[in-house]
Amino acid sequence: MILEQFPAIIVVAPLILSFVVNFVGWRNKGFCFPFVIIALSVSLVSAIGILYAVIKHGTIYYHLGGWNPPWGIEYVIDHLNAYVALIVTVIAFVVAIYSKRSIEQEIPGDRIPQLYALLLLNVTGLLGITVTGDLFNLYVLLEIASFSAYALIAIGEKGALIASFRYIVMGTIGACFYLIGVGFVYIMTGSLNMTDVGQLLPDLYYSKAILMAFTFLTIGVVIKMALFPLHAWLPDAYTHAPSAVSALIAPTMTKVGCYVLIRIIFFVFKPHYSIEIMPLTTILGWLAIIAMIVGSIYAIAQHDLKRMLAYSTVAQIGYIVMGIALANKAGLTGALLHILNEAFTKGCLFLVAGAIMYKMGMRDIYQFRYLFEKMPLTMIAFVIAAFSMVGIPPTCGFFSKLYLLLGAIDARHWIFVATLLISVVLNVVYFFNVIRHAYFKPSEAYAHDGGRPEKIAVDEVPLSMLAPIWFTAIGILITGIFSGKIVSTVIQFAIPKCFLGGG
Amino acid sequence: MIWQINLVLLSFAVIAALTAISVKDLLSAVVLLGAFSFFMCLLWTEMGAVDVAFTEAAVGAGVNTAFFIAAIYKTTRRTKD
Amino acid sequence: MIREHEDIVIQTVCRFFIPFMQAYGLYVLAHGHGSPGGGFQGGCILAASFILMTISYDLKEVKRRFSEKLNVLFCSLGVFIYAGTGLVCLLLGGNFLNYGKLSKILPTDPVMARYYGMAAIETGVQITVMAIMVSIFLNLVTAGKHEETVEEEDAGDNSK
Amino acid sequence: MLEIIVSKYNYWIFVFLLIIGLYSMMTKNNLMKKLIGMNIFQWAIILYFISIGAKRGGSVPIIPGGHGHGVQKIVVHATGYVNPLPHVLMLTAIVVGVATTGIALAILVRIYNSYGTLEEDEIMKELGK
Amino acid sequence: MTRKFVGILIAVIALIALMQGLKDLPKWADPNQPASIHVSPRYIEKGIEETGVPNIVTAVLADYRGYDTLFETAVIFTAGVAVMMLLRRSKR
Repeated sequence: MILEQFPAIIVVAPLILSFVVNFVGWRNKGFCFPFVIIALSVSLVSAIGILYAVIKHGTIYYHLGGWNPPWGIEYVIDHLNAYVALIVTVIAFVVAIYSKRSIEQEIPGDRIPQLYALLLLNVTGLLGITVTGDLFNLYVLLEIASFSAYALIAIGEKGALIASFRYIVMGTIGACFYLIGVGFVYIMTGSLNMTDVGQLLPDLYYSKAILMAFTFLTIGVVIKMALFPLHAWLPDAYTHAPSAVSALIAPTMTKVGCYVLIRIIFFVFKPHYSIEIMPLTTILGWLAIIAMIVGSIYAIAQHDLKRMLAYSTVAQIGYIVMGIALANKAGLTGALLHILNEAFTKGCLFLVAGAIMYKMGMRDIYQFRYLFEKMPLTMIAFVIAAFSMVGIPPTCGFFSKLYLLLGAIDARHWIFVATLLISVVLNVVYFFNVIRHAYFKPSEAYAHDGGRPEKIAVDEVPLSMLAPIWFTAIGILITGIFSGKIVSTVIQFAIPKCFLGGG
Repeated sequence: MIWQINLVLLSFAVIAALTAISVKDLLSAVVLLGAFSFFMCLLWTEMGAVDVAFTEAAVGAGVNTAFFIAAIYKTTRRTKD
Repeated sequence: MIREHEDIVIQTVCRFFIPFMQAYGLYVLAHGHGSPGGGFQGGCILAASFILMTISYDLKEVKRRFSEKLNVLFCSLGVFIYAGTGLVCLLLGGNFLNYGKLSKILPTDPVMARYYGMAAIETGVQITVMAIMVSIFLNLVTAGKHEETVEEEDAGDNSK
Repeated sequence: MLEIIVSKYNYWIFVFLLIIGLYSMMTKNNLMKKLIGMNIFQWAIILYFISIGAKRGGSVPIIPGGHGHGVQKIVVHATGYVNPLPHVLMLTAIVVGVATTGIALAILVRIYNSYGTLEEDEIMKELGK
Repeated sequence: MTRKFVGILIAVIALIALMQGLKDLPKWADPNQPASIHVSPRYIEKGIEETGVPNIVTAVLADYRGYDTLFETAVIFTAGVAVMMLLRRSKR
C-alpha cells in the first residue's frame, strides 16, 4: 500500500518536516539537523522506489484527493520525472550532510533553524515541480522553490542582498510570464492538466493566442533556468550565496528548469508544433551555442572561483539546451545525460569551493598556491570534476558530450559541432587555470612573498564535508562507467516516442 | 456585469496605477497602490468574483499596504523617480 | 510605529474595535462554506486586528497578548494541521488529501466527511496566515529588533 | 478592428496595466518603485484571469439553499454561474504576490540598513561596480 | 539611459506580442468560450452533490484543487520563515 503513496510522500515529507524543523529549532538548534536528514532520507527512499516502480511497471498516475483529472490535480510520473527527481534528491541529501559544518561557520547561529526549514522547502518545491502533472500546480511549486532560493541567497555575504533583489525581480517576471502563458492555454482549451491540454491543443495550433501562450511559457521557464540573454541574475546570486546554498541551488534549480522546458515543448506542446510550426528549437539552438561560448569566455576572465563556476553553469545550460534543440535521439540522450553529469559535477565543484572557503577563507584563484599539498583529497575530487566538465573519458562528461556531438552530426549542424569542440577547449582553459595555480609552481608575478614555505601540513576539511565531496566525485566516475546502462534502462524511455523511430 | 461601471472602474484603476509609478514620494505611491488595489477589488466584485474581491480587500489593500508602509517607516520616502 | 506618547482617543476607539474585528475574522472562517470567505480572508482580518493593536498601542502590548513563541508555534501548526489532515487520509487508505476517507473515523457519510475535512484545513490555513502576517509585519516595522527595542524602552522607563 | 477592441476591452486594459508594471520594474531606479511596479504587474495578471472567468448572465458562484445535509438534491445549471476555477487560481496568485512583497520588503529593509539608500545606482557605486 | 531605452523596447515588444495574441481570444464574458465549457461545469453542477459545500470557490479551493492550496499555504509559510530569517535578531 505504501508503495502506491510514494508520489505524495516524496513531496510531503520534506514539507511537513520543514514545519517541524522551524518549530523545534526555536527551542533547540541541535534538533534541526537530524530532522533534515530524516526528511531527505524519506524522499530519497521514495525517489528510488518511484524509479524502480516506473522501470518495472511503466508510468505512474496518482490522483490527489481522489479526483480524476482534469478536475483534480494529477501526478504523472514517467521515466523522465523519476530520473530528474532521483537526481534532485541525491544532490539534496549529499548537500544536507555537507551543510552542517559549513553553515555553522558561515551563518549566525540564531538563523540556522530557519535556514534548514527553507532548505527543505526548496527541495519540496523542486521535487514538486518534477512530479506534478498540472500546469498551475507547477507555478505554485516554482514559486516555493524560488522564494526559498531568494531568501537563502540573501543570507550570504556582502552584495548578496542586491543580487537577491535582482533575482526577485527577474524571477517574478519569469514566473508571471509563465502564469500569462498558463492563462492563454486555459482560455483557449479550458483545461490545466498537462495530458489533457496536450490532447486538446493540436486543433488550435494555428491560433495566435496559442503562439503567445507558447512564447510566454518558454520565456518564463528560460528566465528561471538562466539561458544566455536572460542569465543576468545568476552569476551574482550564486557567487554571494552561502557555499552550501550554492551547492544545493546550482546543480538542481537550473536542471529542473531544463526539465520543465522539455516537458513543455515536447509533452504539453507536441514536437510537431515546437519544431515545425513555431521553429523554437532553432532559436533555442542558436541561443545555446552563444551561451556556451559567452559563458565560457566570461568564466575564463574571472578570478573568483565561485563566480567562475557560476559562469560555467551558464555555459553548461547551453549544452543541455543545445541537446534539447537538436531534437533527435542522440541529442536528447546527450541532454538528459548531461543533466545528470552537470548535477553531480557542479555539485562537486561548488562543494569543493565551499570547502576551500571553509579552510582558507577566500576564493581567489590566484591565491590557491600549494593547495594540493594542503588539501590533497579535496583537490583530487576537484580534478575529477574538472575532467568531467572538460570531457575526459572515464567520467560522465565524456559520454554526455559524445552523445551531444553525435546528435549534432546527425542533425548536420556543423556549426554546433564546431562550437561544441571550441567550448571544450575553453573549458580546458579555465579549469586548467585553477589546477595550475593550485598544483604547479606559481608564476613569478605572484611569488613575491619569498618562495615556498618549508613544509605544508595537510589540513583537510572535516569528514562530514569530505564525504559528500567524494560521494559526488565517485558518482561522476560511476555514472560515467555505467552510462550505457543508464541510457538503456532509463533515458531511452524518457525521450518522446516520436524521436525514437527516426534515430 | 454592467459594462458602464466596469469601464469606469477600469479607467480609475489605470489612473491609479499610472500615478502610483510616477509620483515622486514613496508614501504617496504606496497609498495610490492601495487605491489601485481597492479599485481592482471593486472590479472583481462587479465581475462576480466575490471571494477574490474579499481576499483582495483583506490582503491586497489591507495587509500589503501595511507591509509597504512599515517598510517605508523603516527606510525612507525620498526617491529620485 | 512604536508610539512615543499615548493617544487616549485612538486607544479607546481601538480597544472597542479590536474584539469586533477578531470576532469577524472567526465569523468569516466559520461561514466560508456558505458565503464568501474562508481561511485566508479570516486570517488576514485577524492579523489586521493585531496590526491595528501595534499601531494604536505599542509592540509590548502585542507581544504580551501574542508572544513570539506562540507565533512560531502557530506558523508551523497551521500548515501542519493542513498537511496532517492529508496524511490522515493517506493512512486511512485513500490518496493524499482525499477527505472522503475521513468518514471511517467521523460518524458521517463521505460527502459530509469532505465538508468537515475542508473545515479542518481552512482552520489550519487561518492559523498560519494570521501568525505569518503578524510576524512579517512585526519584523518589518521593527527591522527585527523586537527584544532590544522593548528592553531599551524598559530601560528608559526605569531611568525616568 | 473596432469590434475587436470593444468586445475585449478588459483584456486590453490588462495588457496596458501589464506594460505599466513591466516598464516600471525594468526602468525605475528606486528599488521600492520597482516593487510597486511588480505589484501592478501581478494584479494585472489577476485581472486577466478573472476576466476569463466572467460569463454574461452569470451570477456569483454560491449556490443558494443552505448547506450541510439534504442539499445534495439541488439541480444546478452551469450557465447561471460564473466560472469558479480562475477565482481559485487567483486566490493562490494573490497570496503568492503578498508573499513576494513580504520577502522583497525584508530584503529592502536590510539593503537600507547596509547601504543607507534605496537608489540602485548609488548602491552600485558603493559596491564599486 | 541605455537601461531606460532597453526597458521601453522590451515593454513595446511585449505590448505588440500581447496584442497579436489578444486578437484570437474568445470575446470577453462569452458563455460559450472553451474555458467555461470544458472543466468548470462539473464543479458548478456536481460540486454541492459531491462535497456538500454551497460556495463553489471554497469547494474547488479546498477539495478539488486542495493540493494547490496546501502549497499556497506553504508559500505563505516560506515567506514568513524567510522574513524571520532575514530580519530577526535575538538578544545578542
